[in-house]
Amino acid sequence: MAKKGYMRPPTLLQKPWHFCPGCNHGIAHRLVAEVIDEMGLQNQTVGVGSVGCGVFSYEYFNFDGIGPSHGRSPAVATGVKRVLPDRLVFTYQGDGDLAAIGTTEMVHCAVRGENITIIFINNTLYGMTGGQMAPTTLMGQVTTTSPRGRGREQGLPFRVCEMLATAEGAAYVARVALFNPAQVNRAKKAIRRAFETQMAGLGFSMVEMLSACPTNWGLSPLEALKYVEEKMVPTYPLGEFKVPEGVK
Amino acid sequence: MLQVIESLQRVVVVTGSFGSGKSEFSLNLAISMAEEARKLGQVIALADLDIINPYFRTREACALLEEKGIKPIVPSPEVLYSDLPIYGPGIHNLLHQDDVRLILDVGGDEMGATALGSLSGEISNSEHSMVMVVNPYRPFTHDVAGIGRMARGIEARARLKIHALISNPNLGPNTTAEAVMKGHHIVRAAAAELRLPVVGLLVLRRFLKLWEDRLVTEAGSIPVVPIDIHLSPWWLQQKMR
Amino acid sequence: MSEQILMKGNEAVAEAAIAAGCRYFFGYPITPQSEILEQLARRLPEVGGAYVQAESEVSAINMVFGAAAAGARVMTASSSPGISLMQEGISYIASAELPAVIVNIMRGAPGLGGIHPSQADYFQSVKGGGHGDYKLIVLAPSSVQELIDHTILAFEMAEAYRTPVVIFGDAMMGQMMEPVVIPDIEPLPPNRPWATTGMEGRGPNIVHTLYLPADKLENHCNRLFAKYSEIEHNEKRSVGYLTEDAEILVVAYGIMSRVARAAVEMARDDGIKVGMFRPVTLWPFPDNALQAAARNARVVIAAEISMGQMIEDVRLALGNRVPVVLFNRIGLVPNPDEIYAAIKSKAREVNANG
Amino acid sequence: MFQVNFLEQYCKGCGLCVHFCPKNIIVLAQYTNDQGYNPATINDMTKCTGCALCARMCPHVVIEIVEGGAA
Repeated sequence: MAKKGYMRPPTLLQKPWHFCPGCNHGIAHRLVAEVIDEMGLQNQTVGVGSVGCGVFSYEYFNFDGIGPSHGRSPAVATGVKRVLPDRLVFTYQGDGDLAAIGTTEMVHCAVRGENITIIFINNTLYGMTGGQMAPTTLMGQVTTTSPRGRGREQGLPFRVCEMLATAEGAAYVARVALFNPAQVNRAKKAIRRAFETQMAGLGFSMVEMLSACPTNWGLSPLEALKYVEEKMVPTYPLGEFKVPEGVK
Repeated sequence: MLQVIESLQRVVVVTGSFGSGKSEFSLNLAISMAEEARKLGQVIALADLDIINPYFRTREACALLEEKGIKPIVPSPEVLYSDLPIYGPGIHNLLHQDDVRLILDVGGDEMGATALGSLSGEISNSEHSMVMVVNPYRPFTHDVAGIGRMARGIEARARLKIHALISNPNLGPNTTAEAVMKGHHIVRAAAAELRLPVVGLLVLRRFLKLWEDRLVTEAGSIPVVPIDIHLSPWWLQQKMR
Repeated sequence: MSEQILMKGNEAVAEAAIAAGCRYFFGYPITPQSEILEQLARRLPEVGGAYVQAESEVSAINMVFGAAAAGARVMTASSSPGISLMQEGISYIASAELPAVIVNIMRGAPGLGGIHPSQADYFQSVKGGGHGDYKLIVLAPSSVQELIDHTILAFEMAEAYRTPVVIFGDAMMGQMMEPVVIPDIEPLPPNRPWATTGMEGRGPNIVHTLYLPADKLENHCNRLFAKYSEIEHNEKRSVGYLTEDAEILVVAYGIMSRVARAAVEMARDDGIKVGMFRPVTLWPFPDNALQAAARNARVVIAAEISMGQMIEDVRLALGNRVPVVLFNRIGLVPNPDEIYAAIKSKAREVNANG
Repeated sequence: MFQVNFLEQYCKGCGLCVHFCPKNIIVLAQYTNDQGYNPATINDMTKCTGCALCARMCPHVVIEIVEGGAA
């Protein structure tokens, strides 16, 4: 590849997304594909999807994929990884899938130090089912099931990275965002580190991506990026919460 | 069984692998003791210490024990058939009453023996014999090495020493005289390795009737003890077809 | 190991799985099946496999899903309340057409119930359990040796039909000890060109259960049911005992068939023309064989440790031709005397009606 | 000299590339693609520096950039 310039990663199949205009899922998919190609792991990867807007991830990636039930991806990935310990095994999950129905599976995957990676797309709501409140919905945020804005009675935002970083089995935990090119570059680096953590056999890794959902937020794609930067980041601070010695 | 009883101290701790026949031996032992005890004014108590596996435990034979004048030490009725890790009350007291012969039927394997650990200090201070029932037709005690591992594991968890082995070689309803003798050899070899005596060879009463002469000759100085089955229903004891 | 050995049902299932080439087990402790976990936790690392204790049965069955998708021969085991938690995953495994073996050592239910022997999960596994149109092969062994043989058979069937297979035991079968022989077989490694193992040398393999277009969904279900017809054609299994001239037929499976058989022998000694029919596969239910076994029957007794579940399949198979009555106990395995008494009383009725 | 290729039929006209282009050379076309969106396009390719910020932010992986003219 030229020093400058940009080519579509070969691991991403050439087909149109189902994602809405400006949806950050597309950026996240592309970053995962780029890292897998750069690490030369296309033939050694098993991707585990989820239920939510990321449900068709296996249709877009050009590697082996599994579509599991809602929230159970970390358990499914555990089964795959125990059988194929030398493969790159990752899950791709949204905040409803991971932080609500799949909390148990995610927590214990980290607690066991399962040598897999979770790519976690946090867009503060259930995108697929029409924008209902999620555990990650911001205080005051209006969703179809918090019509007056999320208040105390609907609970408080759930910071997954901070929690999982306390698990001894978690080796790499980072939160990144996708609201400008610099952040996108950082996000890619985090995915790379997470996958390197796994391939070095160092334990559980997770990258949370703060991700825009223009359609359900009722914002233009550009306004949605600003919303991530101005509204989400204060609640969900960016950074690496845990980095193993081996990948620093 | 009388010879076996004579070789044992006042408190008898019965251990062994899962399914070795501990509970059936404990019941048979208690029933034999009870026949003698009536003459001597002794009390026989049988405590079910099996907190690991909630099936086929001595507690299922309470009615039989009471009928024979044996005091069953089991959890209260509400939790009798639960899988809660509970054993009956009063064991501590009984350990130190000179006029009580106490049998402790312990859970299987080293896991089951763990429950003894909490009582090991008090058991050590009482006149006791700890025996390990061995059936060499059970998977983890099928050879000398396996029996040795089991014995050491039980001793470590129970924090008590095994004093003797009880040989219980059988294949349930498919037992043959040859199987008994072959198995008994393995138990004796293991005992020699462990420097422990074998104080009894257990044989199902209906089989012993058929093979008594052969087995007694084979067993030499080791008493051959007839055993009745109390915990498994008769229709399961029929020969497999 | 081809000598006789004395094993508990639960231990036997674990050893049989290893003999069948299963190297992966995912489970969660529950009485009365925990020895399966304990045994495999000890044994699988010795044979180069992995045992993972999941945080719940929900996770365990999804680990099974992942391991099966990755091409492994895999098993889980639980008991009634735990099997309830697995239903979601079982529906997905059936839909994704993954081979897997699920052992249910049943205990008294509903709710937390008790830890007593039970056969009350018949509807759950034979008629449904999870959502959607699917079937499970359900095997009902009646001895520790059969637990071994059926565990091995279950892996073969799961592999041949790419479908989950359920093995029914109960608290008594899991705990009772019987002499057995573990067959010395050399299972072939799983042959699964469709597995998600990393795509070296081929295009991507996808294991999924989502069919959004209506026509694709319909095709998928039709394909599943074509497979189920094939299973119904090939795999109905049953055992008859003294059915030839039987005017009274006792139908029972699992541990209850052992009791029923003893009761039938007692009644035969009295000269009563009674036989026993034992379904070995509960799905596919051996309806043709039952019809043949009941051809001289004037009354059929369905004996179950439930409030009456299998009896519905007995009635479906026999229609209105012969009355089908229930003998049942809950919370225990009855003594043969009780079924014997039921047979006697039916024999009197049959004779009275000439 | 760079050539920016837009996979027009995949573009959903979200405009993120338009916003993040430091040279302000990307626009949304007047016409629509098969999906009904106004696809992104560049009229004056000579001003492209090949920074690829547009491609980096494109959520639909529409943009490829090659150095040295038409590919």
